Amino acid sequence: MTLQQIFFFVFAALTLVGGLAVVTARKLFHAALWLLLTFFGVAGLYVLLEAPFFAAAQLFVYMGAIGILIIFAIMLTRGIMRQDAPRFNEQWWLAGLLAIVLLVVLGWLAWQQPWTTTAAPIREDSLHLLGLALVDPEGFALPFEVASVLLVMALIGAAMIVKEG
Amino acid sequence: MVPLQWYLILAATLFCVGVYGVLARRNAVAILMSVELMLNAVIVNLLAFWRYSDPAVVVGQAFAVFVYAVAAAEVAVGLALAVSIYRSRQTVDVDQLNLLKW
Amino acid sequence: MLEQFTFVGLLFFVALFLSIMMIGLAWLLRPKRPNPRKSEIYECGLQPHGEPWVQYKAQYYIFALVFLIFDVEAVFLFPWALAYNWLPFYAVLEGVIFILLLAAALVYVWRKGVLEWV
Amino acid sequence: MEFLSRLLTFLSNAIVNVGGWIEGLLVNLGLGEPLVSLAMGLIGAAVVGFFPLLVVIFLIWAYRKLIARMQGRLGPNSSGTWAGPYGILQTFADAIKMLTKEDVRPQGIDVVPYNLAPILVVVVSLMVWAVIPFGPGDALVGTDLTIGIFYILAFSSAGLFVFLMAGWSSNNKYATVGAFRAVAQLIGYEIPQLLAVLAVVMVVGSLRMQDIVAAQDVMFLVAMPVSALIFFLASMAEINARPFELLEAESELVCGYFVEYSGMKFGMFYLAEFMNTVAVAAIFTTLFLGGWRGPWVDQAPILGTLWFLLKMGLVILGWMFFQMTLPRLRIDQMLAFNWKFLVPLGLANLCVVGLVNKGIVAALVGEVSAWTQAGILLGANLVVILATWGILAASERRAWRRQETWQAAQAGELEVGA
Repeated sequence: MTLQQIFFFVFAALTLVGGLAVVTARKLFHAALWLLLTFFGVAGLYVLLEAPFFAAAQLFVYMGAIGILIIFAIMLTRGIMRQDAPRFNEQWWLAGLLAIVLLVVLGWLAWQQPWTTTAAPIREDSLHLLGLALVDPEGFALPFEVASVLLVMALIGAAMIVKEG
Repeated sequence: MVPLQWYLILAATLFCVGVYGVLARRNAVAILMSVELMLNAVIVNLLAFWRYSDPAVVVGQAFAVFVYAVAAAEVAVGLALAVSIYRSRQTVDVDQLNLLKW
Repeated sequence: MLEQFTFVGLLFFVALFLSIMMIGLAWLLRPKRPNPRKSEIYECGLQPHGEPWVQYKAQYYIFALVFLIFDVEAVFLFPWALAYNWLPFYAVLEGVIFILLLAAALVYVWRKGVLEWV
Repeated sequence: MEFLSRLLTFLSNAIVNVGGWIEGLLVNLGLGEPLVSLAMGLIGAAVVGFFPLLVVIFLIWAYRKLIARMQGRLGPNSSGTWAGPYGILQTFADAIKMLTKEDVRPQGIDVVPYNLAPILVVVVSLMVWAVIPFGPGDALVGTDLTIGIFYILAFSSAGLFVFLMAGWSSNNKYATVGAFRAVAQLIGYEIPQLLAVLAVVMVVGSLRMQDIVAAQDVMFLVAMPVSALIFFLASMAEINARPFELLEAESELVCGYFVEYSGMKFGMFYLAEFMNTVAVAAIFTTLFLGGWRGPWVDQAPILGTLWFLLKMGLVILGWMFFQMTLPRLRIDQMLAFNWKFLVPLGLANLCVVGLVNKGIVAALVGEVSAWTQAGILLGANLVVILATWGILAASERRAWRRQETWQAAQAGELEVGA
């Protein structure tokens, strides 16, 4: 087992432990902290995938912004701090069953395909290429502008909802 | 080198954990957190495929960036709704939110 | 590339070690004489009243929201800015349109009074 | 004489030479290649990790002396007890005091997050130092990541949840309100910082810190004063300097999010704050003041480190002057200054710099010298400054006129009433 594989298991463990704790934690604030751990583990995986920009973006967007936003929302809906409220609804066992079935199917699909085992060495300028592709009319110029519109809509809509409410 | 399967299975597991959270949690904010888990699993998949196919083709990276935008928009509006509902109904338990039932 | 991140990992462990060592040293050296009066929650000398998790202003959420949107915008703009020197003029213009759209959203919520601290 | 010249050669590149000497020592011990590189990495990480601590010890002393001088009162060298020449041992005395203070643990805290927060806050503020270049070459920078500046922004942004963790787990109203306020301020001022950095990245065409330094044949402070100003002001808020001192706000929030921390745990928050100050100063130096560049660096690379520290000191001194001069803002003023002034200015600056730089470079066929480009950028920046000035002046005039009309109306009403 190479060092890289060991680190894969470390980050995978962080991710999955965090994820499981998010869906089972009793206190919502703790769930949010576990969620941040998951994000950190995923950032580690991106480093192993040699996508450092996305590792940093993971920290930047998920831990820095989305995590904070979720914690703010938890603090603003403080009634949910009640400890005795049940965590799960009545169909939790059905949901668990469904999730396990889905996992088995997806896992089987992923396992039995003969994926490539080797990866080409990464290019130094892969981020440059991304930047060029994002504004290339043959590439992603339209989705790029649409993403901006989406963000604008989200900003205006969410701000209005909170303000009016 | 880590085989591609490992990433895919990890992402599948994370996705299923998210699915369970979405289906089983009562709290709206917790549901949104589970959705974030699922989106993260998606990005792991995208980047893993990008890495193990030709890294000069940037589609995987570009889609990952767009998933960031979608995730941000989703969480912003979703949590805004949760905060707003909490202020009018004093609860974010989705089982008690039956405004649209009839 | 991974060698470079090995250094980051090592620095992480050094930082963790340093800070745990500081706490640990303090734990060894400090006196431990707890009493219930001392461990009361600080509230300017009064008895704490009610639970601390009171209702806060939704305004905090709005500012976090605007921050999130601009944060995601930055993830789009960094690759663009990185490739700037290799881009033709119209591609730069696309990036500027991207920025101006968000600026328009900022101006809109500003005019609607969302950015006021009331 | 021979010895002296060899000593000078050694000293001119002292850090690299010491590193090479240690590496040779390890190889002579018979360690394998991977083990030696691991050990060298660990030593490097330890140096990078301890350096900010040393700077902070010095900085706290300098800070106190300067503040005492500016406020015309006694400083640490005359604090009653003898604390070394010029009071330099005062910081060590404080550290020992922190270590031996009792750790008061309040009731009803959330134990794990409460204890984890001070550890994480120090870890996060140390992580930033991994990519800051102290001198030319690969040896005087922890590791020159390809995403350098974005890595810094990512870590400083990812560390903010620690404040919420500390505030929330303390079971205290002041702490929770303080955490809310701190995070609202810190996340807000990250956006202008980001926009200023984007303008720099655009001109340099690389995120690597050494590339940013190498691109500054003309300091970016001269070429892009608006970006530098935005970064300077936003950084003041990030490091909690006086006009933006809302994080602590002793008189209203009784210290904010770390009110329930005592002993060394409080000390860790204090330490992290000063380390952030130094880190942000280092980033400003690298981005806008040309980092380690200065005269004679080619002959003696160690001078680069010296120039770097000198520039960093100047930046901190600048912040200190502001800090000693200005009173604290209200929270609405703080937020308005960010979202209604710095962010729009940053967006406008980014657009103008991008368009002007590209447009004129496209028009001027052939190679453009560094000075020409700097001149073009400076021109664009001046336009931005003048436009901002005009808009601010116009809005000021409008406000005056409104007030005059209001006063006239008041006076008229009074007359009618009489």
